[in-house]
Amino acid sequence: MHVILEQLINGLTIGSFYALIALGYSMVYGVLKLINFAHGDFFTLGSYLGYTVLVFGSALITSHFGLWGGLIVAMTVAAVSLAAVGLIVERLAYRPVYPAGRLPAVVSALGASIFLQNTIMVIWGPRFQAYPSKLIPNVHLQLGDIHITLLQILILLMSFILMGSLYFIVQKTTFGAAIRATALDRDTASLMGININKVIFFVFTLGPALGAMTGIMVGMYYRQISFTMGWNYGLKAFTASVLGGIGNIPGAMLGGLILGVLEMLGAAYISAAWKDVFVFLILILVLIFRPTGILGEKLAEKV
Amino acid sequence: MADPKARSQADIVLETKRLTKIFGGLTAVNHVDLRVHKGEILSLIGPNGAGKTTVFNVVSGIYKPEVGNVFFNGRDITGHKPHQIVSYGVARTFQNIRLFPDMTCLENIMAGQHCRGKAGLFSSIFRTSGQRREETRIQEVAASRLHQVKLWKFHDDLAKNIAYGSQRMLEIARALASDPDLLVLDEPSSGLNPRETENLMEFLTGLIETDDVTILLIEHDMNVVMGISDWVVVMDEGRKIAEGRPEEIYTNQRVIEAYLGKDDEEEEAAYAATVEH
Amino acid sequence: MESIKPSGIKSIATSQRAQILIVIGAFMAYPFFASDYFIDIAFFFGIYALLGLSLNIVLGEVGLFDLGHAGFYAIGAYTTAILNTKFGIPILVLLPISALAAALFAYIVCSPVIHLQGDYLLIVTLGMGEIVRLALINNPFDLTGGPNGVFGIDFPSLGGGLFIDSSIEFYYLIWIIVALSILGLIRLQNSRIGRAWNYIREDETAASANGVDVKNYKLLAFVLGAALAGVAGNVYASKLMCVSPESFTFWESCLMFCIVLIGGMGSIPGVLIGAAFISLFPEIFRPFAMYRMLVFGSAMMLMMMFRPGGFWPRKRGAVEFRSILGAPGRDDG
Amino acid sequence: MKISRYVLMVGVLLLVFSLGTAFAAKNTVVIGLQGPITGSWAYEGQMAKQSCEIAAELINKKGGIMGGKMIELRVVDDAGEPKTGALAAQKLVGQKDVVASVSTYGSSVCEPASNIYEKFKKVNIGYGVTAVRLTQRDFKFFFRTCGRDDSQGRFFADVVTKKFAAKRIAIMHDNTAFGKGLAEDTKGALQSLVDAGTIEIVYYDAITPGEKDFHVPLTNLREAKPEVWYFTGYYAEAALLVSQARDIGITCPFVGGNAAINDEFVKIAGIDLAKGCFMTNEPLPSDLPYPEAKEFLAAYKAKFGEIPSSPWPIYAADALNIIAYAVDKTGSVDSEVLAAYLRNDVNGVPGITGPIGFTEQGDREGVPFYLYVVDDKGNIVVSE
Repeated sequence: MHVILEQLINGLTIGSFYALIALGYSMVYGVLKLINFAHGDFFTLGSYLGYTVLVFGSALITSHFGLWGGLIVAMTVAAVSLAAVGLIVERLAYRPVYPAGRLPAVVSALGASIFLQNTIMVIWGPRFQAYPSKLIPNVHLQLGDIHITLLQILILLMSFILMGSLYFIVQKTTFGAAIRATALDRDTASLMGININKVIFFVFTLGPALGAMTGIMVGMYYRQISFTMGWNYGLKAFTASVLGGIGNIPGAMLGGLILGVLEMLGAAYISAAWKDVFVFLILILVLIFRPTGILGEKLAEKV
Repeated sequence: MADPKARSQADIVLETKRLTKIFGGLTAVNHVDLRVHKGEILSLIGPNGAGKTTVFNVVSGIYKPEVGNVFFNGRDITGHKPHQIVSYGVARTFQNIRLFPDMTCLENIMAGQHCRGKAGLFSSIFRTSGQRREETRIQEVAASRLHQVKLWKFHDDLAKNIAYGSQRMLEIARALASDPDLLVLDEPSSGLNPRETENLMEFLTGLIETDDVTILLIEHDMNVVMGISDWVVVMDEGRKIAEGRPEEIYTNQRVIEAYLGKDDEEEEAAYAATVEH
Repeated sequence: MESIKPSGIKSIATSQRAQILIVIGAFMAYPFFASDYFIDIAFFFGIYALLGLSLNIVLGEVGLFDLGHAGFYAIGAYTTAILNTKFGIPILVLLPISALAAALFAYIVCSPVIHLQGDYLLIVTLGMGEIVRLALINNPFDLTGGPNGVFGIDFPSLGGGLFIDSSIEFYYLIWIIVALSILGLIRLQNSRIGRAWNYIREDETAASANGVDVKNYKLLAFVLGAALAGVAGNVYASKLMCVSPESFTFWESCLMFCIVLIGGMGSIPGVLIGAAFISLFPEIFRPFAMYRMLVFGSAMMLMMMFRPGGFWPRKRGAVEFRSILGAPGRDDG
Repeated sequence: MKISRYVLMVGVLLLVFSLGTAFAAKNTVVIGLQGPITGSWAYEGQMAKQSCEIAAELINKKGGIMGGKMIELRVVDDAGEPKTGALAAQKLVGQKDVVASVSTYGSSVCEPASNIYEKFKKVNIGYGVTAVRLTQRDFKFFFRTCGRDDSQGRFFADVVTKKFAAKRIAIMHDNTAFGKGLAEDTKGALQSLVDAGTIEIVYYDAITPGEKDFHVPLTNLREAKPEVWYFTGYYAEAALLVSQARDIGITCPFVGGNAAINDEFVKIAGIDLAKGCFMTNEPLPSDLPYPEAKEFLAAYKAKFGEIPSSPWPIYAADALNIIAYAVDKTGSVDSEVLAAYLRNDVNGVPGITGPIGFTEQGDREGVPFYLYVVDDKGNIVVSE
């Protein structure tokens, strides 16, 4: 019995990373109906920036702010710089292309993704980088015979805090209402006095910032980062956001967690090799019966 | 114009029996019986949200009714797919124009002929003689329909680039291109200026003679309804509340209440006064 | 070489016909001026042109978001590889068979999902492409050779010991197939079927209200697209004499997607230019090594900024109907 | 349409394509090197390129070959993909002055390339390709200086299982051409022991390369309670597996295949996790006792600051050396002559990775395998 519980925690940990990144996809898609393929690379860039801050600045930072302080500094630096990168990408790659419709924007997004991925490779080199392992004491806890590490708890905690706060902003605040309104119908929203550019600004700063923080969490948790990891995580996170109902913030969270658990089930009970096939089959089945994802609202075609 | 009195049982083109369509909790169409006779213009009127367009969508196969049947020329077409229904001879237009924006006007019209062609993948690729003959026929039918609505000079322009009024007529021409027995028009005059509405009325009445077609239309413009309809059916809140010849409907108390709501005496009197102008 | 201009399609102005002949002449003469290496590059350009044309049917003509087209390409290649190595069936016989296999796979797999719209169809096709690749890696029933793939595929034989094995012969093989596909696709574009596809792309509801059986025509597009991709797989497999899952990744599907978009949706010359850009660019900029992909990514972004409609968008309205214009002119209001 | 894009397009294409004319032949012997200079194995490719440069320099310093002809290295990038592998081979074969080619890292890339070299009758020597099937195609011009998966698998079955006196063995691979090949060969080699009932394979599954989280398969592995755990994938995943295994309480010894453990592995896993991890591998550069190895590594370190971290670049250097040696001894640059010479007359020729000889099929003869272990200072030393 304990194995299933332990595997469930493993699944939820993977799922929380997917969920956090999927939020970036869903927010941008919700507001601009654009699949931001570069979002996976925002995640990688955030991770590398965190790495640089933690490795090169660690002596300086930890002495001033202590261990946890170092982490927080790294998080803020990565989040702020990725917010800036997000805006630049939106301004350069998406804004000029967007009026021409959604398909050219997909190609532009793919271009931005390759560009970012290779920029990271050129700056940090093709080799794997290792996060400093001494950062978080890797305490093994043994609850009954379930093996769980302090880091795993920390990651789960941090993910749920981030998801919770974003959920609160989007669902409960007036600005959140503006975001949801823009997601439903941009033109009417702007007619109602919602400043679309402000919403786009919010989405293209918060999304990448969230991705950056997730990148650092992944770096801390696995202690190894590579310049191509954005492509794998991005693909899975995008799948999660569609599974939950693309454009729907709670949907992205749910989709991510479910995807993590599905992967766990696939790997544990079928075979680790066939895990992804299992995940994509489930996704296709869900979409056949709920063509707009789990939480995606049924769009009745207005004839 | 069929003789209004003798709307006998024989020549019923379209008939719905106890037609009911429910969206979630809302019964948009509630047990509606409708009979359209050959060669007549029947107008379906009623306030917004009465369920008129829903009836059209059920008749043209876009929605499946929960209860009731639709018969066309005596044949039960309930629940058939839209592309089948148009091949039986029921062609329709839409409340908000749905043309093919980035295709030329001629190509738009040729869509109507689609269900009349048979050319498959093989014959299209190898351009069999049958396929070439069919293509020429499609082009000729489309061109003649374009001439019919006097839009031939736009044949090479993209549909999105022509005037709104012309787009309305282009959509009607596209529906006519499938040589229908029944033409189903959803608010054809909405958005037209008085001169264009005049032309439309003339065109529709002309159609009855030239094209041996029956017309069922949703209309809000009363002088169009009064002007060209042989029969009028009134719907309110999903139910058929009245039907009859235009003159009868015009003075029917329940119709007035449906449109103007139940209000005090003098409001009605004022309304009634306008009738005898 | 039978004339490229079939009778009866839209009348092409003489200067345009001359230009097409120039291009054909150039393509025919090219191998005699270039070294084997550059002929091979032109061969892979041909493969991407065929793949671009095949995706253009689904994405360009019908507007269906397909980001898993490499799956059909893989099915074609592996059908050829497995049947050739296990049962010795000659390659050219396998050409139609692999097209059929890919088409059948497309029919079975796409039927249940054909009703999906836009991005949901995109993620489902993406999923299908990944399922195909992962299944190939995991070597079901010991057929696909797992990550090593299948090796020892023969060259296409013309019978009597005559083989297509040199670069020049492969070059002509692929470009004759591309030319025939273009011929067929142009005719389809100007046929009732091509128009039906475009009606679906423009407005699905209006298309079905005008007699287009939307479900079947979408499936037809997928099936035809898959068949062409299967043919590309067959030629690719016999050229490399081995196939492995690494050649059919999600990235290949993205490249095909970009070929159609960069070239111009629904435009055959556009797709050819898109294929040229996608296949030649990395090769020409090979010396840039590390920075090659950097430039490639920015080129994609710039291309979409300045030519969102594609490098050579499809010109509509150039359709003159001699038979109609000839009819007695009826003046109209 | 004005004189339009058609003509313009064709003109540009023709111009670009005809750039590739061959250069005038100088009095050098040109040896090609094809490797993953870019792509996911860029790190291996770059080290191989540097090793071949050093090998060529050492030969040229000693007066070159064939009475003073200098070795010229011509490098082509194949980005670690099958299609570009074939293109790179075509490029080298097309340049008539290229005598032979050191061809590439990664079995699925080398295969299409070797097909082309065979068709154009050009000697090509693989340096990072261990898939057994490459030498089962009775090719006349294909050789390899590195070992094969099956010999490493036999080494694991004979030596490693006895060392740990292990009854329950877990094998995990990464579904790559190399990883799966080695896992299957090891399983094959263990089959006799399994039939005899002395050992039992309690876990045999693959992880997906490029991923980070392996807690789920590792939990399954722990439940299988193996006594020895053999991972045949690459060092990136190996480091992740080891750290996550310790997290969830797997204590059995970890043995990696010959691509699993290098200084990157130690850096990522950290010394306290890496120490005590074993690896079956051909002799690492640092352990090569041969004088040629000392000389090569000194020159390499002098120029690049550190010696190569994996055996494959060294095999590339040896491939170049043996080509130069064959050209020098036969005095000819004709591939038919060179191929016959390499197959029949080369055995025991002193090389950086030990005496070089080729079997009838082109495989490297007598590649010894050692069991390495990471010591507590993080160095990889021979443990047996």
